[in-house]
Amino acid sequence: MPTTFASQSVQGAAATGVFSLSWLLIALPLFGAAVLILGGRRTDRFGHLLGTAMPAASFVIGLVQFFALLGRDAEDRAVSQHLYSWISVGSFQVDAGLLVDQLSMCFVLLITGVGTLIHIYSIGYMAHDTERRRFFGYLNLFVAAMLLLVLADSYLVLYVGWEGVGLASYLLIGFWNHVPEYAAAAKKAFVANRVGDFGLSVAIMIMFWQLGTVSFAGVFGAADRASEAALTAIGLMLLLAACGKSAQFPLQSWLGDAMAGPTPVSALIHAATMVTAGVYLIIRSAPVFEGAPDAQLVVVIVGAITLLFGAIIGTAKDDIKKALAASTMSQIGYMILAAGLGPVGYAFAIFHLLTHGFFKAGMFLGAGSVMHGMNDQVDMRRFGGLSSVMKVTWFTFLLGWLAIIGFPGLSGFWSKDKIIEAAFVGDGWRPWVFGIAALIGAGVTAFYMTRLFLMTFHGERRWTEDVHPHESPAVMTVPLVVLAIGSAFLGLLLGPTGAIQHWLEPVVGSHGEQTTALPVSVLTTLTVLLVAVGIGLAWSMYLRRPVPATAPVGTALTRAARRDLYQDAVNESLLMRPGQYLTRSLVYFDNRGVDGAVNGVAALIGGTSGRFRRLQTGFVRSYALSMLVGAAVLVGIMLLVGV
Amino acid sequence: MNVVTLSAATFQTPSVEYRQLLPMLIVFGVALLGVLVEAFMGRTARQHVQLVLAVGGLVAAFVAVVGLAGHYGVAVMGAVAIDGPALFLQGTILVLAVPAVLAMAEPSLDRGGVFTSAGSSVPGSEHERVLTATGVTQTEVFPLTMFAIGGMLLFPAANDLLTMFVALEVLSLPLYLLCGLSRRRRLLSQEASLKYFLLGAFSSAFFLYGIALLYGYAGTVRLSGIAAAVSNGSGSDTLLVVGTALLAVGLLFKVGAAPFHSWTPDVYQGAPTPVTGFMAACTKVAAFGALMRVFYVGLGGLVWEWQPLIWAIAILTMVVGSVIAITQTDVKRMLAYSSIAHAGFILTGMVATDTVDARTGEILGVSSVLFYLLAYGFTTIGAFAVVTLVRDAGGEATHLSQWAGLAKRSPLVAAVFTLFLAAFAGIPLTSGFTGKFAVFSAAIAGGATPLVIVGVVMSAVAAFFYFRVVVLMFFSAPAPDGPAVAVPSALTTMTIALSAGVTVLLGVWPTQVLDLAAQASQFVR
Amino acid sequence: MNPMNYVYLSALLFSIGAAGVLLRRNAIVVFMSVELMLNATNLTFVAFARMHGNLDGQVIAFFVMVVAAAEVVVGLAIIMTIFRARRSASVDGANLLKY
Amino acid sequence: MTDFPWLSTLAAIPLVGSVAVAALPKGRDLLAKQLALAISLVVLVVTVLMSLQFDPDAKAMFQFSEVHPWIPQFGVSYALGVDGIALVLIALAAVLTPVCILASWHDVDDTRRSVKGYFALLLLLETFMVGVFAATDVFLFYILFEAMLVPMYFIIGSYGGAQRSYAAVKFLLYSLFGGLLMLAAVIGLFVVSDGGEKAFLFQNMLNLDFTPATEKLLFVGFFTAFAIKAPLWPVHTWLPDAAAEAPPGGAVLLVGVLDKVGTFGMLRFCLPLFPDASRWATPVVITLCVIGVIYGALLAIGQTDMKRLIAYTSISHFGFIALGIFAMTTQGQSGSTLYMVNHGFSTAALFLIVGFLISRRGSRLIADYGGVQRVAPMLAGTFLVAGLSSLALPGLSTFVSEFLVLVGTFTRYQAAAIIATGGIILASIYILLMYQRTMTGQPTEGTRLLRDLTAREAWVVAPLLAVIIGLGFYPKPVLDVINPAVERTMQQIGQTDPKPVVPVAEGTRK
Amino acid sequence: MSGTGLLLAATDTGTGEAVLFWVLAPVAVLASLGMLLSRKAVHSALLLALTMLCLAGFYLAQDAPFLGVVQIVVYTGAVMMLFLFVLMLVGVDSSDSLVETLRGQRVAAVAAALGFGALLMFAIGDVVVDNAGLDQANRDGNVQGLAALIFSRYVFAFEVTSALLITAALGAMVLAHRERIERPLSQRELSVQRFRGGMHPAPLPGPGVYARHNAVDTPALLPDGSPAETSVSRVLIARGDVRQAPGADVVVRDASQIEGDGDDR
Repeated sequence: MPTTFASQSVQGAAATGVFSLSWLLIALPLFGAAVLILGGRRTDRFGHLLGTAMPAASFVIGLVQFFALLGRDAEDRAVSQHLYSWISVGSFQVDAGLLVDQLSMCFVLLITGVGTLIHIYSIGYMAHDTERRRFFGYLNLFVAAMLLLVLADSYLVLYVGWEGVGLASYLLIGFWNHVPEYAAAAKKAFVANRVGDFGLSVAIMIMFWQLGTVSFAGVFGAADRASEAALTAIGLMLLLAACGKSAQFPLQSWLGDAMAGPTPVSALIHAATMVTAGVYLIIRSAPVFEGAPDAQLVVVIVGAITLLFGAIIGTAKDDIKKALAASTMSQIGYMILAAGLGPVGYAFAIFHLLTHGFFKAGMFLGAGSVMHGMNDQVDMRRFGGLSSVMKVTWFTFLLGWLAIIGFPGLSGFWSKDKIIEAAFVGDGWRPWVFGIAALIGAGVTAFYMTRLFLMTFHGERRWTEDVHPHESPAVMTVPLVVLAIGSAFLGLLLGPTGAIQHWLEPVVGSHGEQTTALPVSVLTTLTVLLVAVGIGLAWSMYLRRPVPATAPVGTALTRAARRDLYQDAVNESLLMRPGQYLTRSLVYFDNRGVDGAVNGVAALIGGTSGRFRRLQTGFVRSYALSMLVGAAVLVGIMLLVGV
Repeated sequence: MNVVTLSAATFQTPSVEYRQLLPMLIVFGVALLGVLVEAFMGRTARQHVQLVLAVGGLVAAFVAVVGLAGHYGVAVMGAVAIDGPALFLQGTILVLAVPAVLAMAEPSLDRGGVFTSAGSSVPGSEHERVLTATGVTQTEVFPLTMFAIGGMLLFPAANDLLTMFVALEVLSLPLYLLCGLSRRRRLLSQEASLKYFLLGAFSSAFFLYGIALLYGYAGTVRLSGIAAAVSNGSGSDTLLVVGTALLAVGLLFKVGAAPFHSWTPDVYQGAPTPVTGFMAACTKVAAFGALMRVFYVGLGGLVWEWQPLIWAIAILTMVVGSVIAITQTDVKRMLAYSSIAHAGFILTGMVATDTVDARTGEILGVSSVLFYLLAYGFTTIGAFAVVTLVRDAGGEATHLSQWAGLAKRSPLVAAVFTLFLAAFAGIPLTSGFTGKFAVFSAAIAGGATPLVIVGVVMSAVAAFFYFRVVVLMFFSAPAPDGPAVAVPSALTTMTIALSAGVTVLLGVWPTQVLDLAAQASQFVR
Repeated sequence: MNPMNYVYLSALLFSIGAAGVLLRRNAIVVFMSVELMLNATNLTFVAFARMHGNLDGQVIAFFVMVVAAAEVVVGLAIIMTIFRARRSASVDGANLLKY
Repeated sequence: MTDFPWLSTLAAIPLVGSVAVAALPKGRDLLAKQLALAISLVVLVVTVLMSLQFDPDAKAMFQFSEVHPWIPQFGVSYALGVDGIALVLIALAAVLTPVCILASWHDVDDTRRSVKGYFALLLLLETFMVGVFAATDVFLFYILFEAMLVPMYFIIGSYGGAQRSYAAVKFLLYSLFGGLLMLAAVIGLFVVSDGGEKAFLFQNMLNLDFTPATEKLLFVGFFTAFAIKAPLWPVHTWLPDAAAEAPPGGAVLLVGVLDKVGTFGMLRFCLPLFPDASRWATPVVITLCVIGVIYGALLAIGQTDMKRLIAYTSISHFGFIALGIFAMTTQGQSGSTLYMVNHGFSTAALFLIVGFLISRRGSRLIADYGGVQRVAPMLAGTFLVAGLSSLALPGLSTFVSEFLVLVGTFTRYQAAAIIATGGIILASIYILLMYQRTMTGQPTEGTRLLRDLTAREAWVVAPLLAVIIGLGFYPKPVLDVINPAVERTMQQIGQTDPKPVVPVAEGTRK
Repeated sequence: MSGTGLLLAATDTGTGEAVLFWVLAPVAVLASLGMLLSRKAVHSALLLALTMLCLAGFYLAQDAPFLGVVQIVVYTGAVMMLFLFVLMLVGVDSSDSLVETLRGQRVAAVAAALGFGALLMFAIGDVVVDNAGLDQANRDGNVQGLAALIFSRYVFAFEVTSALLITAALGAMVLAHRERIERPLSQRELSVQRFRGGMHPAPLPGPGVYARHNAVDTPALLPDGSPAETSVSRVLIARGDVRQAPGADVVVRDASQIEGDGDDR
């Protein structure tokens, strides 16, 4: 694979000026979280405002920094801030340090920008919850952790953010943990994430073992000297981490359940930001993956599988949030796929990540708005015809829908199309397999998103008796509008202009003109055609025919998709059941085996004692006998030894 | 052949080094005085006079022992060896005897004292009842005890086997009698006496036969003579080894080592508790002294032959004592088995025969055993004294179930008993630990590591039953009609306090005593 | 005749005495068996004394007799008390203390 | 002030206090509690003062050294002194004792046992804890190691739950058995040593000439004792019983500090005294540790009793600690030392909070709880933080140590480290499963009226959580104290860290 | 260790001594076996005395005249008489049943004794002795020779023996002497007691009264025809030598049935 990968200089210049405030990016939301969580009921009154102000302030700082970066040369845009020495033991030196560069800046803006919008939205969405303050506390915690994740200048600091977002996700999914299923979902998410974290841990350990360092600068600087086997191992472990965090196959099962959290959470964490951390990790680790083509191949395979997997699940879900979650999984599959392709895909992965952040967040918030109006119902078979009563929601959702299916001109079109193109780059079997997978994914995406859109906003009204849908208040709709604008135009702004590629080039490297297996124009046409087919199919199935209130039995595939392609069943039979069995048998073993052995020894001694005790019969003659025998034995021993 | 011919013409008046014999002479003298007191004093005053006499005699004898420090040598025509171990052990016996005698004289726990009002009365008879009502007691126990102590003083100092045999009998006979003189549970007491006597006589016979064979081997019973014969290699080996074995039977019987231990539990349980304490402490000291003297001085040249024997006996003794004690239900019986186990531990120290500490010249095995005996003696006397305090209507409540929740009734007694048990178990900061450390380190230095490992494992087993008692006392709910803890007179109090004090002192600050034991570790040969 | 025959005889008597202790139930007979053992020992002493040509053995035998006499007194006294309390001199009867 | 006997003072204050508390007249329970708390706070203050005088980079191996002859015949001295490792552990004990005293304020009120006795025992325990970490004489260490058993035995046996006497005896016998094996080894060490009146001084025990067989035997003796104390698999079964039956304060000191003596002993005594034997045993030990990590975690998942669950998590964590020690890298050993401290705090928090919960509901069974978060959010929240610290969430103190252990192990034993890392997944399961079952869902019949944390309880938990979070983000002060000591240990055992496979260019290490 | 003794070829003793040995030794062995096996304690005692007499003979034969005499005087004369005396006091009725009650005891005891004896024999069989003879030692007379030893080399043991003897005396006193603590009853009081007691103010019935036999072992018959248990000697009852009175239904089997308080004698 021809690359002109620039040995990136992530060891940025020391932070000065506005960049010396980088720590504030994290500290502000962290402060918010601390105040809101520790402050208790006293902060109820202003909690939501403080909670919103903090990410907003971070956003402002981020913006200022962004423009400051723009003012620099492309090569000088990486800025490091060393905070303090965190862990220092022997040669294991890890500093708490931040790295602001083009890549992290993308994320900073996405996180704080979209994050702020979602905070604002939540003010309205959570208005009636007595625990709103706590909710904002958790959200702020999330923002802080996420910012730490993307701003870290070493893998270990990244790891802190990495698990921090996992914690926030856990807390927010389980925000309504008085519902046992929600609590279970939260735990499931955390545990699945931990499996991924295992990978990240091991990856960091391999780095230290092989390279003696865990900082980005150190690792990337030494990567070209490391053996391919080591890099492959690191890469695969990083991929495992990404799979956990980004709900990629085979660790995808938690994402659907994670919809138990309040909808803004789904929008922020499980659509826009946290779940894309895996993509960030892989792209950030580009130098590692560049040295490990096998690992890259696996990344692509995982991406391809997941994008189809998610898409197929999405076609059968009736729960609007779960359908969106499946879609998220699928879209991230695209990004991972792109990230696995190497420099040819990096920029587009990030590009898609950004656009997806907008339109998917928008759609989630839209779904939240719908639920808000529909008494928190999520079954799309009970929706229908909402376009007339919730105009703003409908319109913003429309833009999101068009964006995700890749309607020409809208954001998704630019980003996804590029990924499909990139997937077709290369020689041999790969472009065909991965390119076609990406293409099919686009078609299926169009189908299920159209299905979702139509079932929700069009067709006859299938509402239950007690609902009286209404538009949401402005505090909720304004963020919707802003996100919709982003969904519409962000792609146009960044894609055709090549801005995103240029911006990221110093970090992820550049690639020359690549030849795709099929001409680009053919690919674009094919994509649009497939999308049209998908739309048409959905239109014919869900708008022309009435939607039954209960789901029909469906084909085997439908049923499988409805059950998430049996991922839970597989997990259950492969991991949970054996795990439970193992645990139970170990408990038994510990009681009877280990402890039993100890107690057995005690019982044996006791039994021996009891038996020997009986030898003391109380009869003098028995005693005399034992003495005589003893004397005889003594004499015998002495004769044996002495003569 | 060292044929000694002493014709009447050449007979010379034997030299009698009275100063060297002074401790024994004092004790025997006091015993005789005690007999006279029995004969001529009125019944009422006897108890007090006897006590004062006995304690005074013991103290005087102890002073005499202290005065002898450093004056080593053989006395009375070589019959008695006054050397470090002998003096240390004599001193040990004397200081142990004081609290033991005090406990025997305890008047207030049982009306009339510890001992029966008349040994000759039939248990359960009218005669006994009448006598008991008068509150008299058999004060002959004091001279008897003094005779026993006299025998004990001679036993480890005896330099020929005949003297040793006589000493053995002198210490044994009074003990046989004392065992049978309990005030309560007289049937048990008499049974203990009978068993002790019959088995003791039986073992004496072995001991004596051993002497006979050694005499046959060496032509003399003087330890130095035997040692010389052994080193010359003259005489029949089989006579020597069999004689050694049989001699060992008699001595091991007295120390209560398996398989010659079977009398111990029965006798310890049946005997009056203060006598049990006295026996367990002082007899053991004397017997180990004699054992060491015979084996080190007389049979030192035979060490490779008898060492395996001691190994085997030590292991067997530790195992039997520790293991069987686990299932005991009577506290005195449990302590008896514990004393068997301790005999095993001490034997472990004996294995380190000739490991001489290069720095101090001390013989590790000897000095560790000396220390252990002192430490163990005090703990034992104290523990048995505590046993006398726990009483119900039938006298001492020795069944373990009756000890449940004792800490509730009397935290102090429970705490003190726990201290003694901890010392038995070898918990640090008690004398038991220092002792164990001493013998085990001597044994390892002597190359007996496996023996130490057995010892360590058996200590763990032993800890189980010691702490079972602690659990009972502290953690169990007391039985509603359980025994009370009687308040003793100053005598028993002093016994317990002294024992506890020494137990702690030897655990925390054993330096001086260790020094003393180290200095006293060389036998006169 | 080999003077060792005395020693053989004494070993035999000693063993018979030991067997007596083990086999007889009457405490007095048990005690008599012990006495037999002591006598056997004495025979050994005397025999060895002659073989060695010194009188120590005879002196010891003499002491043994003295000791035995004292022991007999004490022993019989103890047996008497037992008998009076239990109306039996059987050693098997005295087994309240056990296990 | 350098000659001031800091350590003796530190040990003496609680000892005197213990006697004073025990000597109070009956019925003055409140006074006993206040006195005990005051004394433990004085100890804390003295500890802080002493720590301020501590110079991490000093040349001498031990600081605040006191050496007085004690039993010269056995080469035993009364010798105290601390290096960084010991200092942090003493500090741990000094912090946890007042916390436990405060936490146990009402724990023993309704038992029929003496209240003042409990607090006197806690103070006595503190004396031994300080002493055992400060002892620089192997014999003195052994003695205190054993003596520690006694107060703990009574704390469990007298003030524990329904099965207390079984648990106490089990605890004692296990420990005693290990202790006796160690005694055999201590004796052996003495015999092998050069002798002299200070034969047992740690410095004099270094670099003894052993035959390999002797060294292995002695190592096994010491190690077994420490493994039981720690406890490592498979000699762990006393811990769940003891910890579950002990009163919460006792359980905290047991698991939080006492058990650390085991791992401390491995680091301080096993490795430096027997370097060759340690290397010889490493494969076995590492295997045991890894098994322990996974085994403890799996067992924790299967528990139905909260305190037993926490005990099993500790078994898993002790596996980590020992793993780091025997990895013989600076990261591993520093990590383990830090882990000892962190685990102390996090387990303390868990035990105490669970104790608060149990004191309200009267049951240790997980099944008896549910929905606590709704009625007692503070209790649930603090419980969660403590739990997260137990599962080593980054940002909390345990993470730093656990990661150091793993990374330190990885550079030598990759497979072991990877399997042990699997423990972090299981950790998330056992903690969150317990949280889910007790704190989430709808409040049950028994938990509906549960009170939230009282002010006293909040004061107990707050410092623990503060330390947990503080050390998570800024472990440097502790690490700076530990590192020189660990480096010295590495020298003593003649080990150097493995070099990275790919050498790092100069200047890019950070 | 050297395997052989230093003492060389055994010197034969005189023929007379050999004859004496071979006559007395079987007697001694048989007598001691008899002691072991006889059912009655008294027989055992007498047989033991016989053994001791044999030993005395051996002593005399081995140049130990003093011991031989002491053996007869002290052992046979005093010790054994003491045994018999005590037997008379307590043990007339103590004829052992020879049925072994302890399981395995007999077999084990015989085996152990045989084994032990065999080991001893083996050990002694190895010995090669020089019969030095006591001629020189006894040159000034056996008694003088012994005395010289006793009062020089063994003088301390000798002195200590006195403690032993005192102990023995004291012990016998303690256990056997019954101190009278109450005032002796006067003649009058005794009479009153005797009649108040309600039991046999008159002498006990003689044996054989109203029976067909008047032998001492036949109980008298009371007027109602039942046997009068008190009419025969307790000793006979104890020995089981009591005949059944003709026509009587009750057989007296056990001494304890009639004895009340037997510890006064």
